[in-house]
Amino acid sequence: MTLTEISRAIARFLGFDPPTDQAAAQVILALIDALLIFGFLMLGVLVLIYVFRKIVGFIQARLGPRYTGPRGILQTLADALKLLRKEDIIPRAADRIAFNLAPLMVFLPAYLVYIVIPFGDPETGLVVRDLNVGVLYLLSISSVTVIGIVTAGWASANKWSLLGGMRSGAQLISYEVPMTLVFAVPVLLAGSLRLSDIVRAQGEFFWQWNAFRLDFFPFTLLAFITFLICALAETNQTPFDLPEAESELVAGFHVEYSGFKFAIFFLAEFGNTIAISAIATHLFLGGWKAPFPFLPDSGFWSLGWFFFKVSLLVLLIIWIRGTLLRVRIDQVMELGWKVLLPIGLICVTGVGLLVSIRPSPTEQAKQKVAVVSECPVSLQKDDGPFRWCRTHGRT
Amino acid sequence: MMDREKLVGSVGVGEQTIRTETMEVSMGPQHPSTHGVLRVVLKVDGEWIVEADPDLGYLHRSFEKLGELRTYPQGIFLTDRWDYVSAMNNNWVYCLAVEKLLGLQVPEKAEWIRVLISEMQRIASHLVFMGTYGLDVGALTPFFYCFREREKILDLFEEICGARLTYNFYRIGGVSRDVPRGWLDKVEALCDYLIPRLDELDDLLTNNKVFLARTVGIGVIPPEMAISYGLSGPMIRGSGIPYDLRKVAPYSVYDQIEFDVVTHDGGDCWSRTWVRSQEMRQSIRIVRQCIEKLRQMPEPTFDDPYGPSTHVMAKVPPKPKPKPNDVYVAIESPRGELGVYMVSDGSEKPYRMKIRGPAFVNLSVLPAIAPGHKVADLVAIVGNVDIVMGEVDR
Amino acid sequence: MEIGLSHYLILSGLLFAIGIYGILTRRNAIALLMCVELMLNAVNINLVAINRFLQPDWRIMTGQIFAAFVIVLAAAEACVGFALVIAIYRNLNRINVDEINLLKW
Amino acid sequence: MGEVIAFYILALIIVLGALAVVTGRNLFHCGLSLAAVLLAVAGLFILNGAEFLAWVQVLIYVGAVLVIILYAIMLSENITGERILLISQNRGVGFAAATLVFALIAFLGISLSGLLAGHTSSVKDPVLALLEGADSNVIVFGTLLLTRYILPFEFASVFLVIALIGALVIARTAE
Repeated sequence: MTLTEISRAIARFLGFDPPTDQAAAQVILALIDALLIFGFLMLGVLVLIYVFRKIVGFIQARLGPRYTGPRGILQTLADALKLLRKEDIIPRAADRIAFNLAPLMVFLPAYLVYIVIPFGDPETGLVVRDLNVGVLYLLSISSVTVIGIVTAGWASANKWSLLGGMRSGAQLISYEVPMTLVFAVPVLLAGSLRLSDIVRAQGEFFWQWNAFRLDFFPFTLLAFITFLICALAETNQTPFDLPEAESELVAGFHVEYSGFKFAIFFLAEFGNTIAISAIATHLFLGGWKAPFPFLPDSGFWSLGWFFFKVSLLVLLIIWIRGTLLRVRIDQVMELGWKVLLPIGLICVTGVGLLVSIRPSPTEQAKQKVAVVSECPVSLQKDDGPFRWCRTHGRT
Repeated sequence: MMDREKLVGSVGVGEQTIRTETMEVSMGPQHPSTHGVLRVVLKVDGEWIVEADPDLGYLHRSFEKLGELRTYPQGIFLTDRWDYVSAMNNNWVYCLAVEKLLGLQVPEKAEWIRVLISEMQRIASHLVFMGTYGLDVGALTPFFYCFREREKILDLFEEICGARLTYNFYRIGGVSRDVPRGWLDKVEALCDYLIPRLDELDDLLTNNKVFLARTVGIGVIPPEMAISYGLSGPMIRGSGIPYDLRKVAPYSVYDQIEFDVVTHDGGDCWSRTWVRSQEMRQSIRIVRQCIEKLRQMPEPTFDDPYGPSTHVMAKVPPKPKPKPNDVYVAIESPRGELGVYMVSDGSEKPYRMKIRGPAFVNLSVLPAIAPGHKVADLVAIVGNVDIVMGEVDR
Repeated sequence: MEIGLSHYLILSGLLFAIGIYGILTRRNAIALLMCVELMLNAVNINLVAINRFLQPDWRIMTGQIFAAFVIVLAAAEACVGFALVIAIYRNLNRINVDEINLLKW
Repeated sequence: MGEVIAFYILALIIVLGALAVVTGRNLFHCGLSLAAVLLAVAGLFILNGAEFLAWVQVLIYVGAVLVIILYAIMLSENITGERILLISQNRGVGFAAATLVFALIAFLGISLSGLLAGHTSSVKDPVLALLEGADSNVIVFGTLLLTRYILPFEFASVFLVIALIGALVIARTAE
């Protein structure tokens, strides 16, 4: 049962039997895919917020949500409903168009990122579009978030939110640079920008995964750690939660937002947290692979492994959030430009040199990819300018 | 940090000047990290602070005037509301002033109980400081830990006086009740419990690398400045001056107690935080000595857990009328020198009562040290003064 | 109906013309630079479209690479251009290009 | 059919967005319209089979250049919130010039595309040997960039460094 098949089944259920290559049918299928991803995002965020509250509560010697539903699991839902019912306040001095657009501009990238993330083995069809420029797509889409945040800060016509927006923008841009650099490390090792290729290029044992692999030892591990730090900064998690530093900026760029729009910011933030963990999993932690080859990781097992690893990373983020305090804005910038950027450069240079000296890993990866990508020819057809592939197989 | 010169108006570059635009923002009174309703009018140049001007009075309840309208015993409950984080100390300084007007001698057991309670209050107050200061610099978790510890102290207070925040426990001539039986054991157990907790707190907050990065070198007060601004308490001891009223001008039975005055030479926010964290340990030391001493004193004789209050209460008329006089007494509250100047005119109400609030005086140094820092540092500095707005505005 | 090269050429021409109009009518330096970006994008559309329609082998993507260099140029231009704008604004407190005439005499 | 619809939608966004950029009165809205134009142009790139270029466009144009523009707007308008209204001058001249340029380009474009319709380059390119078996836009792009266009590529990096240092020197405040 692949994602495509699920979409098809849903389409059939709706009384629409799509032939394979009709444009309208493609559109309908894409819409169903989009809805599925949206559902996943909502569900994931609901679960994440509940887990987040419970674990942070545990760390902070309190109980977390308890009363709404059994063990408080409906608390997030109740909060969401409360936010939806709240009055939507737009400040009089605000720039209405930009003020209304900004939450959308922050949410859309957080949502669109999921298009290329495989939720498991793409051979099982657990991905919407396994783009051949996947990594670049991720980078470019997430760079759009800055505009939304800056717009939100500016449109609120509030000094604090303006400061928060500019701060956040500066922080996101600064950490995008080392992040882009360390994105290059797995790409170099796999010789492809496609996320599934990057996962396949990593070994069967967990010490052959990009984060822990011994043949590129210091560089890949450094890159992984750098990536994690950048991920914390990109998702505004605790040591770097300056944009919404409540003790200084009150709430940063979304101080004037209420109700539904605030909920969207919230959704985007947690959606980004899941997405960045998923990306880290694919790039550095072997994606959907089991840590040992004798453990099953095909079919829907891959889904399980993927979510297991993503949950571990999310837990790490929550743990950090519960333990650390906030650094100052200039310290954030210093860390980004003076520490992480050189480290990123060192990683890329080191891995690049090693790859060029020892071509074996890339070659092996390529062979492996070649073996795996022997998929049905019907899916490999090149439909004109749309030279990307549907679910699997190389174009 | 930038030089002062750079922060003001425009910067000369050769012939031209580069305009830097300052913007005035109002931090507070509705701001989460101004500890209540402090308003700081900030002139900022980007993130840099050019001028910080505290604007007070949002919580003013005119206690000094209210004190003149009530009889001496009635005035005690007002004191709970000055500095509601360490209400016992306010009780104490008020009672001390009235006792000095009346020339009263407080029973010895009452003195020791007062010291014991007051030191526990100091621990509780510093715990609140550590927790909220952690919040100020962005650490959420220490806040909960500190309040969990403070809660245990408040439980013990509740046992002796029934209240958790506004105790009204110290009375003119003593304390309202003797401590119940077995209470001292609980305090001792609490001391044993607190020591590892304080170490944990130091690991989590005070010695945290990020915390060090946020506080070392921030808001430096040189010793001369500390003296000239009349700072007291941890604010001045953080600048390396061992000024502690318990040592400098011992009141009550502090001259019989062994403890060290904690000082640190850094003069920055971290030094002051460290001083407070060490002071909690000193307070525990004092509490232990008080327990030793109190164990040797007579227990209440009746089975009533609170016992008769005669040996913790001197004979005081219900409406004391001290002779016309004026006194100034001061004690070392968790925030510094808390003083009361009281004038009596022979009636049953004070003629004039003036409160010298330590947080108010300590806050006065803010405009001097804030410029040149960033907005985030201002939060760290304001939080470090450990203000309680109820006492600053009174 | 098929989309041919001429569609793209007309679209890019339109975009370029709009950029020209903006450059001629705007006074604000930032708006001017935005119009330059519009024109650069018009050029990029042309490059990519011509590369696609006139080069049968899709692996020869000279036009796309040229467009990539244009993007690099645009980034550099924006970076320096806006630095200049900010510096001028800080110094003279004005942003309209016809008021910035220090070099005139 | 799909391409036709996509092209017209994108073209509409581009033209309307561009018009908003050159005629809008609120500079910030102009910036947002520019974002729409840039994204739509990226869509056109995808339509033309240039996926890599499209995402580079989003990454650099939207993620970097546009953010610089927005920052410039926020730093140059009074940060305290008073907004500068944009005024256009010389509308007639501008319109005439723009129409002229458009007429020229359109004429040239249509005649050229008619001329070139049947004509395709048939030169055997030596680089093709390197691209034997290449199956993805990215691989071809990268190979070309590092073989035939290596000199411009290196030059571009030097150029970027120069621009970076230049911008820093210009925008820096005093020592």
